[in-house]
Amino acid sequence: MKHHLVLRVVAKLLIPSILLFALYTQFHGDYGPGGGFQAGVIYAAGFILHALVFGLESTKKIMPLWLLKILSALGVMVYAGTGLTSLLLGRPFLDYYALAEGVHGQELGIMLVELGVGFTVSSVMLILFYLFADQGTEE
Amino acid sequence: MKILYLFNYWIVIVIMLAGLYAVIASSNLVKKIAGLSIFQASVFILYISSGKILGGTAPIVDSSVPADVVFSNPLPHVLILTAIVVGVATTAVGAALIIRIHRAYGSIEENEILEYEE
Amino acid sequence: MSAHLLILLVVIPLFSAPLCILLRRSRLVWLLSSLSTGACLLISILLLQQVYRSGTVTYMLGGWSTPLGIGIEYRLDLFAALVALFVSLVGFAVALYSYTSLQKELPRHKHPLFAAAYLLCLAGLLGITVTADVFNLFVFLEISSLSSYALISMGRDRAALLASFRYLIMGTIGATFLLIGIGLIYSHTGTLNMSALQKVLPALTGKASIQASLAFIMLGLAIKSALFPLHLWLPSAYTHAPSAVSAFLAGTATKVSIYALARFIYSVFGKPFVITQEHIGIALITLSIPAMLLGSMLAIKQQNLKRMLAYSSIAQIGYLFLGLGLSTVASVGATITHLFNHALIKSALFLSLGCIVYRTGKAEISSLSGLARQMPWTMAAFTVAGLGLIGIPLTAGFISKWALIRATLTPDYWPLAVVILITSLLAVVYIWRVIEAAYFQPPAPGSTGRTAEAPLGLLVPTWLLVLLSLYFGIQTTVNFGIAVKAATALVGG
Amino acid sequence: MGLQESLLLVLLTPWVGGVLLVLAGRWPNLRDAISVVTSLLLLLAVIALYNHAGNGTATPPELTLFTMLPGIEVGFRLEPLGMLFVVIAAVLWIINTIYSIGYMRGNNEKHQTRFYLCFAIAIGATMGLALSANLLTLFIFYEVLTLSTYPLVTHKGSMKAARAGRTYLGYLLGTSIAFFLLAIIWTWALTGTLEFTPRGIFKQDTDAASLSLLFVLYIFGIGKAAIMPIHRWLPAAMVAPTPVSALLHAVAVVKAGVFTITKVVLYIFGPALTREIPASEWIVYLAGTTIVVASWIALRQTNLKRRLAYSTISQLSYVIMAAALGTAYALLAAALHIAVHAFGKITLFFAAGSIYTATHKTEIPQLKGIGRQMPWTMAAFTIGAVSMVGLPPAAGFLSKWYLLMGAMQLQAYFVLAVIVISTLLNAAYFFPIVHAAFFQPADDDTGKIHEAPWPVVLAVSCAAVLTLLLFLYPWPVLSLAALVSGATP
Repeated sequence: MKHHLVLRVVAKLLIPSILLFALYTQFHGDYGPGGGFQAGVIYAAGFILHALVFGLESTKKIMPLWLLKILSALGVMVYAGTGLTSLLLGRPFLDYYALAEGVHGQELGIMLVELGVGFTVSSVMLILFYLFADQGTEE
Repeated sequence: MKILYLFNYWIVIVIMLAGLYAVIASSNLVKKIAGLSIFQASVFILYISSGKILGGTAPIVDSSVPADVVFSNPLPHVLILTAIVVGVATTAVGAALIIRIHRAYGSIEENEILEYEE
Repeated sequence: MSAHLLILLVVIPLFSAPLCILLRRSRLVWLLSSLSTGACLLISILLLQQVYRSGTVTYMLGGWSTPLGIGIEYRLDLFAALVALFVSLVGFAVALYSYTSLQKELPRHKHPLFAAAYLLCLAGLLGITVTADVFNLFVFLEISSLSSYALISMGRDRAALLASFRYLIMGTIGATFLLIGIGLIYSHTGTLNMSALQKVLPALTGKASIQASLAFIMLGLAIKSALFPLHLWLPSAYTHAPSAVSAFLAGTATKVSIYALARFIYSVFGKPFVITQEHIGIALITLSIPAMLLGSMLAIKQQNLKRMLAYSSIAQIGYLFLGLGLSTVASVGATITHLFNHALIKSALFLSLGCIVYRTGKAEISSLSGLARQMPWTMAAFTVAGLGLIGIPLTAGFISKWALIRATLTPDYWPLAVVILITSLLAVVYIWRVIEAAYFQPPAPGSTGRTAEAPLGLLVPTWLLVLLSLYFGIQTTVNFGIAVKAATALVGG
Repeated sequence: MGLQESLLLVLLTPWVGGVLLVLAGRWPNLRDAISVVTSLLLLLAVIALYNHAGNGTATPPELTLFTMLPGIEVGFRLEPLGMLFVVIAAVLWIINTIYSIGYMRGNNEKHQTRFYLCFAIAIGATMGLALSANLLTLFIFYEVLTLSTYPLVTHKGSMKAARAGRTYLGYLLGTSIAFFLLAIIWTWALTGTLEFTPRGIFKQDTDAASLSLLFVLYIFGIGKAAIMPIHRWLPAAMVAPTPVSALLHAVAVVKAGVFTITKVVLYIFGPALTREIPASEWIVYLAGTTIVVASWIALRQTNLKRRLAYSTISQLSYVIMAAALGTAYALLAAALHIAVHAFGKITLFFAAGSIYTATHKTEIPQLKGIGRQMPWTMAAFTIGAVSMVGLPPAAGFLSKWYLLMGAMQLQAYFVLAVIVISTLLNAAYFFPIVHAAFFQPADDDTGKIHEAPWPVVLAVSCAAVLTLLLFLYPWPVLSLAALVSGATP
């Protein structure tokens, strides 16, 4: 679809705002509706749009598969790591009060956890898209 | 009209049976997975509709919200979000399997594949 | 730290799974998965001791308390501790085994993925045992199921893909039924915590939607635990999966589903509702009889040994449901005992079969001819574990058979003892076919070269389970004593 | 040496010997020497145990290994019947070992190490079975005995042997799992104990129907006793080498069966209760029928070993019949017959094996005139046959005598008739062989036939002499049997 000028221009305009909205959803998640899962999906959608318009290969250059695999694993580890940190600090698993004083601990905890979720969801979504899009030459 | 009053459950039942029918009746693996997704979606609706309280508003607690406001129950949404993730994962795994089945057998029709297996 | 052991049981494998993907080196991955499953084993032993000494252990995730209904509680009683013990035990043995076994079954670059899926599956299964929240149970069930679909699809031949797909369809329908049931309960009670449900539900047993939810949950979990006639996914899934996966799933997956079913019967709905009011017990007994008999008969007919063991599993699942259905302390105790013993025995059988597949590349009974002389240790392991399956004294299988028959010897149910005995006679037939082929038939004319004994990497985990199955046939305080205690706590008097 | 130690020694000697002979497997002479030494050591240990048991110690030695299930221990206890069985098995093992060495070498059998190992395990299992303190322990060793003799039965490795092995295992394992185990668990459910207790463990108020069913389950469950219709495994197992047949028929297996039945009658039901159970009467009839029918079948066999096998089936039912009668004299006869038949039958089998080793003849019509070529063997055969028929001066007379006494006491004319008919049939199928061997000319005198290898002849002669000695000096055995039954001989 590289020859569709309108699409390319619109996509170029849209993709940054999609990503920005994803970030907004991500970091607003601890106060209002939103969160890592939704953000991750939106974030991945931005890249999928990029792939649809500019081709899978060019997207893979920006966001290679190996990086996604690492990111997906990393996300889970951020999540679990947050929980383990509170565990190591002598509080129950995922007890955010252990991370900082009072409400700040809650905010910090939920933000880290959601960040982990966001990483994993966006990268897994993209991995799935990559695999299905090129008929799974890599697994 | 008590029956219509429970319309959400009727919708759930119709969608559920449609999904199950697709899973059972179609020989095409993709259609099976699609049916499975529809089947799961009916359960999502079941959960979400049960969380709705008539006249309830979005459950966002703020200092500006008066104390007598009725909220919808947010918990079913949280639960079903997890279930949706599970459903998406299932669909993804299923789809990935179909791709590999297609590569191994050259078909995604179950009865054709079974013929190859003979 | 000991206060947090409970959650570590789940977190350790859950945390190791992504690490496996990051590590990427086959040997390192294997080391990591062995270490983390070993840690799980250690923790479950410690937990069992703790529970045995000082009663049920509970743990509130994130320190939230339950009243709001959103705190997620983890709870471990004796029953759960016992199940966690054998799951992590089998998990550990199979993790050790998988490195060597996979060399011939899976390209190297897929090993990290395998290990990640394996650890996730283990985390899911262990999660089911420790959670006290019914929705959490569903999530863990799906974690384990999804990863097991992936694991099965890694089998060598393409039939594995189809087997995995069918398992996925059946498993998802089962899980969704479970989800519907949980949803119906929740919409009536507003809680998901098992102990809270146990208090609230008895007052609601007259409601049609609670009865429907019972039906959905029973059906869903019966699919997951492959109760006859919902077992059709099981034989081909076990047949085509990689050897290590067959061993792991045969030992743990269906068992944990049965654990969940028992939980729902006794700790959520309560025996008066399920057994006395709705007669689920009779239904389970009625289905367990054809499961035992047909499972064994089909096992006799199989030429593929993996399939044979899979059908034998269906028969053994019949035993387990029989005990649940009778629903006395003795019978549920027998079920718990058999859960434990059969997990060890069946995994040991599949592992030794894996050794054979590793060397000969086939699991057909015809490829076994005269193998005992070439692979004496492997065949000895198979024989001993097979004797355990039959229920020869001094093996763990004898203890479970003893307990089961003892439980059926009541004025009303004594014919079931006969069914159990017939089933074990049929087990003699299908196990002995293998032994006879391996020990008494001359090597097939086609096989020219000598088949070497399986490498130590396979033999050590196999024999670990075999020896344990002998140990638990002699020293029965864990698998029988604790099981009866757990059943007493579960069924109550 | 304390009592427990000697008990442990008796239990462990065969198995330790088994391990040693596997280690020595590469050097046949050393291996065979170890076999002989082990069997001698076992006899010494048994004699030590016998001395202890005989010197009037009030409490029998006990040994508990571990608790298998709550309330059920795996343990051992010495009592007269067990002692009797241990003595028989230990004595016959020595003879059998010597014989095996001659036979296995004479016939160039393969896998001799496996053979000796399984043999040793089987003997060890017999010791455990004989000395077990409760039914569960007995059951464990019963199954070990079945499994350890399976490789012996299928020793030849041919398809025919495998088929026979299947029959053997199917019958023994099948009946033990389906009936015996059920009976044990049921007993446990009724009484809460499985300990062997004099005068039985059942409470007075146990209903007769359950007891009858249990009794029948025990009789059929103990398939090693080969009562009809579960006797087929015994003729099938005839494909095994002769020492194995001797093991099956004389030393261990079938003896373990009738021993277990006697033990169940004595210590689980108790003789008094046994007499009362309605089923015991039916078992007497069934055993009587088995005796007559098996003898009749034996008469029609032309293969020597098969004829002996059916003879065993009929002789075993003597023990079952005697046990089911349940009177003091009948029980004395049962205990005694276990010993007597063991010695007589081992003589006969050794003789048959000796003929096979020397001439490779297995059919009875081929045996004409063989008495002159193999005088030692056939003389021993004659003594064995006399014992089987139950004539003096062979040991068989003793047990038949006491059984007759027991039957007379009860005025059980059916039993009397059975004994008379079977004695006639026994005579009819054994004496023609003897007659043909000694008094008819051989059909072909072309090949010169020599006696079998000397260990074989030695063992045969020993067995025959022991059969005679048991008649002349029956006291060691008789006193034990008297202790068992409470009858005064």
